[in-house]
Amino acid sequence: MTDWSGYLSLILQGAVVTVQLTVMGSILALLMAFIAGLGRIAPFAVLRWLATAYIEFFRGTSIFVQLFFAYFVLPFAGFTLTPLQAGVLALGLNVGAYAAEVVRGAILSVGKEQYEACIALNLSRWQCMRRVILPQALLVMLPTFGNNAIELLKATSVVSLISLADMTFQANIVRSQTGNTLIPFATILALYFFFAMIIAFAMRALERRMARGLDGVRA
Amino acid sequence: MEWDWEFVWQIMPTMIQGVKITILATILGSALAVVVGLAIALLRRSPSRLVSGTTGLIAEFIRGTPLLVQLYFIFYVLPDIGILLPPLVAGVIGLGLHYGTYTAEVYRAGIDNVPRGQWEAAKACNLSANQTWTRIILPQAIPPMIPALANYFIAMFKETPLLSAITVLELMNQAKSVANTYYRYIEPITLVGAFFLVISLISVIALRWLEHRYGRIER
Amino acid sequence: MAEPIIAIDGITKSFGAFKVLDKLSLQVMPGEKLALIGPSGSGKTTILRILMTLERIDSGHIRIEGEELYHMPKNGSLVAADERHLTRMRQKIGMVFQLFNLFPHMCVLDNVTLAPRLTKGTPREAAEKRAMDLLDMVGMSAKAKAMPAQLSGGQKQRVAIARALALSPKIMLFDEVTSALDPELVEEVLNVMRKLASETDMTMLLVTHEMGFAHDFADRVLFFDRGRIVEEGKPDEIFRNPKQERTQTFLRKIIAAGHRV
Amino acid sequence: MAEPIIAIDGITKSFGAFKVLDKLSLQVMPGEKLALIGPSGSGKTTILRILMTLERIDSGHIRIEGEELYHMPKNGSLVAADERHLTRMRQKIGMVFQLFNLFPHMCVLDNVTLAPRLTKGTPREAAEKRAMDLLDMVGMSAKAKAMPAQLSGGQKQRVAIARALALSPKIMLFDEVTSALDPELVEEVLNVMRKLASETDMTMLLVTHEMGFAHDFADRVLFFDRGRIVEEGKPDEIFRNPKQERTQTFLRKIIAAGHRV
Amino acid sequence: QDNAKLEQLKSQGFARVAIANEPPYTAVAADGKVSGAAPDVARVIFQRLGVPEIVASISEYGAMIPGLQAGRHDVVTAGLFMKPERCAAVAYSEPVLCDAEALLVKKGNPKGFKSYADIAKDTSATIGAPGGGTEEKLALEAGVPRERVIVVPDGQSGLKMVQDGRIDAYSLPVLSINDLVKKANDPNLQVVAPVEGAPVYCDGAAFKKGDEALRDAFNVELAKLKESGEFAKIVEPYGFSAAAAMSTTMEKLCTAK
Ligand SMILES: Nc1ncnc2c1ncn2[C@@H]1O[C@H](COP(=O)(O)OP(=O)(O)OP(=O)(O)O)[C@@H](O)[C@H]1O
Ligand SMILES: Nc1ncnc2c1ncn2[C@@H]1O[C@H](COP(=O)(O)OP(=O)(O)OP(=O)(O)O)[C@@H](O)[C@H]1O
Ligand SMILES: [Mg+2]
Ligand SMILES: [Mg+2]
Repeated sequence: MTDWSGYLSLILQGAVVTVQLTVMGSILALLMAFIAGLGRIAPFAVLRWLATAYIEFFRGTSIFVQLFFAYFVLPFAGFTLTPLQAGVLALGLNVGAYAAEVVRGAILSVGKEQYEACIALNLSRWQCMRRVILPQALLVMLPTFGNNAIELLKATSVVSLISLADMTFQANIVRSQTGNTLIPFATILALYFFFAMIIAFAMRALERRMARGLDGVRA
Repeated sequence: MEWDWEFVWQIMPTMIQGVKITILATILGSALAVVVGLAIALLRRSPSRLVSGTTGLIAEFIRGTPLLVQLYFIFYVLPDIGILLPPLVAGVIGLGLHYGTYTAEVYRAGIDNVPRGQWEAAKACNLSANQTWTRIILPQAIPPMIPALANYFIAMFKETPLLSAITVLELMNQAKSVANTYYRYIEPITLVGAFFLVISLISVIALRWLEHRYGRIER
Repeated sequence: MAEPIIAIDGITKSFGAFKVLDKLSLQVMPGEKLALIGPSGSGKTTILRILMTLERIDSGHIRIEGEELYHMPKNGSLVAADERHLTRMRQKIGMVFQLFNLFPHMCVLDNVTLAPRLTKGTPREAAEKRAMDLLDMVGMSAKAKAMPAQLSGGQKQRVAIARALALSPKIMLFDEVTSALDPELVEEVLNVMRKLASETDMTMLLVTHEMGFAHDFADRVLFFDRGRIVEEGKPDEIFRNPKQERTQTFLRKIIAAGHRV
Repeated sequence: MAEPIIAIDGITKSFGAFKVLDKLSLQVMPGEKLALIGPSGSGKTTILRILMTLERIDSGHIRIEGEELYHMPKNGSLVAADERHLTRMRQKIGMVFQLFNLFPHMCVLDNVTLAPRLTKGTPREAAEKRAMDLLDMVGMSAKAKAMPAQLSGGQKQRVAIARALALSPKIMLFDEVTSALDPELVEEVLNVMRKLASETDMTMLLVTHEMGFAHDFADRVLFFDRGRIVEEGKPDEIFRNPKQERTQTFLRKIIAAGHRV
Repeated sequence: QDNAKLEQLKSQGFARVAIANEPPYTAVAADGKVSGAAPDVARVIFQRLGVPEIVASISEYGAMIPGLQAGRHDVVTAGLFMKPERCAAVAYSEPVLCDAEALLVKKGNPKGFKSYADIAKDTSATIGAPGGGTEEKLALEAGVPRERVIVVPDGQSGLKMVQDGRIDAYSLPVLSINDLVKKANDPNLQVVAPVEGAPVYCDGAAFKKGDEALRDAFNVELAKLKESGEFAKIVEPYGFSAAAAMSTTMEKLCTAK
């Protein structure tokens, strides 16, 4: 009587949307993180100010507000985004603001003496950043980036509130079609956890790869 | 559709009502998270592999899945096994459990950051395990935890709009209800954003102060 | 002949696959001042840490004043020591660390009085009186109310010595107590230790790279290499006339690096 | 008489209210080997860091080979140097740090070739050939592919020296290059520096607490105290027969702490 | 007549409709296909207008009109009942689906509710309704204070909350409640229908103000459909009365007090 396989495929369709949002949101977040993170420590006050404004704004207002804004208010300013675009935009900008602080922190965590070695070797600012500081900072960023990506994955569930058919949204559909609450929610909880584990696992593998031969750098 | 100040003043009392519930939920949720986090941190240090392992897995699971879905679960599934919670209580439990897994990490890091030399000096001074914890380790571990904990409470504050999904009339839900009644989204959603931004900025300033006051112990 | 205060009997200690101490035996008489020298990684620190029970042994026996350190009698047989036994044994031993390990959240005076008050129940007043005497002895009584962060390295180390002395241990362990200090500050700490060596009859074990000081301070010098005692003897014998090839090379290198013997 | 390669003229440097260098003047001739000694905090490191442009001066002038370091001519008057001017001036100067400051994410060879390749555009092959020669000179060619974390302190410091030499500077600055090393490892680094001093005609400024080495190495010794040069002269004069009270006290303390002179 | 909006829909090949997932008005089948009386009618009419497809997105009632204004949907076909305030905000078509209001309560109607006013009188009673829906407004107008009107996100949640005793009554149109109860198959529930004093409402397809030309074209086809009897064939299997929809007009419903 209840067509569970049909409902499962509905949830899997939602899972595809969730994965899409997570991947595209992460890419945008990564981009913003480096732009704003480097902006925060740029030698020009204007850049620092812009980056700070972006970071404080997106960390200060809730993701929900940003989502509703992107979805319901931006159209009045002439930008009509599809729900997916609105979701990616809000998630990416929001998580990007948090990750920007990670980028900044990681860069600052590289000791002053590395900058001094660069000066003593007559490297330019950019050469120093690109060849010496960033490669070391990246390793420090990775674990937190992993956490940020998981936060983003979890945040995708709220796009169901702007009627984007992600996993949580589809679970709600299944629930109203079947009258069963436990099964759809238990299913998506397991799926979310599965995705989170994949992210954590991939990040750890990446970190190990990058840290190869570098033992003791962070100790 | 343009901005209507008169409408803003008209809905202001309703919005303030929502702010109150939002703040109440944050305070209660934070209090619960402090306790839950401590419980998790202690259980994870348990000598029994079974206890520490199971706790670890549960905490990972809670941290790896969206709060929204957990709230649905607590509110709609638990009644099936006879646990019927009022919306605000369910919301506070959801927030407290979810953020408890984060505060547990703060506790762990705080304790791990006390240098090994301190444990050894305590032993060389022949202090008992109890004395070592209360006189040497915790007094050094707790102050740096305070800003980290506060950070999570601010994050929790910004996630309270999720409670609207389980019928708690917090700020976001009030805004939606206003929007539903008057078919205007711009003012209520912008107001929600402004409320969050203002409260967040104030808390960020308070946080900087906390960091300054408790952030590091001079050695 | 008197009983040895420390009797180490064939102890072995490994970290993972790496054997740090290899069937090491050693007897120390009451009041003796011992200097432990040897190359980096030879196990000098490890032996002190084992005596302070900061590290467990894999096999062998250690007796302090005739009593087993890591074992205790129970129902007629020896079993692994429990925390109560260790606490009792630790009363006899004090240790000073390379990096001081002062408690950063307490003032100098509290650092020194904490252990007597908590472990012996000494009343605050008595503990503070004795602490002031000890701080006087190390030349730090003027800084009794200072926090550790406000002190120089040499000052911190002198406070750490006073703290270890506050429990009146019979045995004092010093692990490279000057090697984290600026050269100019080394002397003030060594002066305190000279005074301690000449004025008390405590048994002292000292790990150091300051050969000159080891020479003046010690009754007996032990040269460690790869977890074994390769050579031992009076300071003059070891420094002027080492018998073992390995000792000679080590001393030659150290001298070349500008350290006086 | 030849032109001085470094001419420091009345420079002053403060950190906040604290004056580290006070109207200091100093001339160094090409090929001269200078040792800077003096108590902690006297400004020795600061003067090297100023020459390496890691720190700016508050007033005064520095000329390298007759050319202003911190100023440049523009429209007929001297203005503050821009990044381009500094980059050009820094080509003449190399520095070796107390804590090596190797790039931990690059192998030894890449550490040495990085600067020539990026700043001079030396092709990889040529840069690697020269790097191998330098590593050979410091006895590290066998470890060209190792990562810094796999090296001992002495080995790291020898790589750091090779790295600084790769840019063929006319002036080399050494700031306590052995004081972070285990005593056993000091000698291997000093040997490299001896070789460097005798085989090249580079101008060298050395800050050290190794009085023995300073004595053998330097043509001239400067004794610093509180940001001024209190005494200077040939090593024999300074170490055997210091004229100033302050120099005498300093040397006495150092000797007492077990350092050979 | 120049109808730019319709031309645009024709050229893109589909119209975006907002629905609510509230059977039998609107529903999503297991295969993800959109059905329900309102979208079914809209689909046929759009096909006749030359727009082959409708693309539905599920939305909260409260979000539908703002979404329409923000250009997120071209039309709302969701059982959004006509009321004067709404008529002021959007351009409605002629009536499509008509229904009375119902209350879902525990078996035996323990508190004896017959109207929204009964709930207002009982100071301990709570009522659940969709946020921004007709029922919420009716309850508020009947004098139930805001804090006793619980905004419930969807029908299934409302049913669950009545079962769990979280709310005393849940209000939706009669057919929606009947559908919920049928699915739940729970003997401990009872439906009170129609609610006394609550009018019978009709919905219509709601267009953005400014899209009146499209609305008029929609009306023309709707009238033809009603005429030919096809309309009844679509809505009656869902339980709706075609006669009710044909007996009144948008004009009347929008000016009713
Ligand atoms: N906790 C530990 N885990 C693993 N290996 C250890 C540990 N502690 C010490 N070791 C290893 O044991 C060996 C002996 O260490 P120990 O500290 O006793 O040497 P040491 O003689 O004190 O040397 P140094 O003069 O450098 O202080 C070293 O190779 C060290 O790496
Ligand atoms: N960045 C800085 N900010 C504030 N004070 C500084 C800074 N760098 C150095 N100082 C101070 O300047 C003084 C001189 O420092 P400098 O490092 O030149 O001394 P030094 O002669 O090299 O001493 P040492 O032998 O300990 O290395 C010291 O008192 C130091 O505390
Ligand atoms: Mg050691
Ligand atoms: Mg210095």
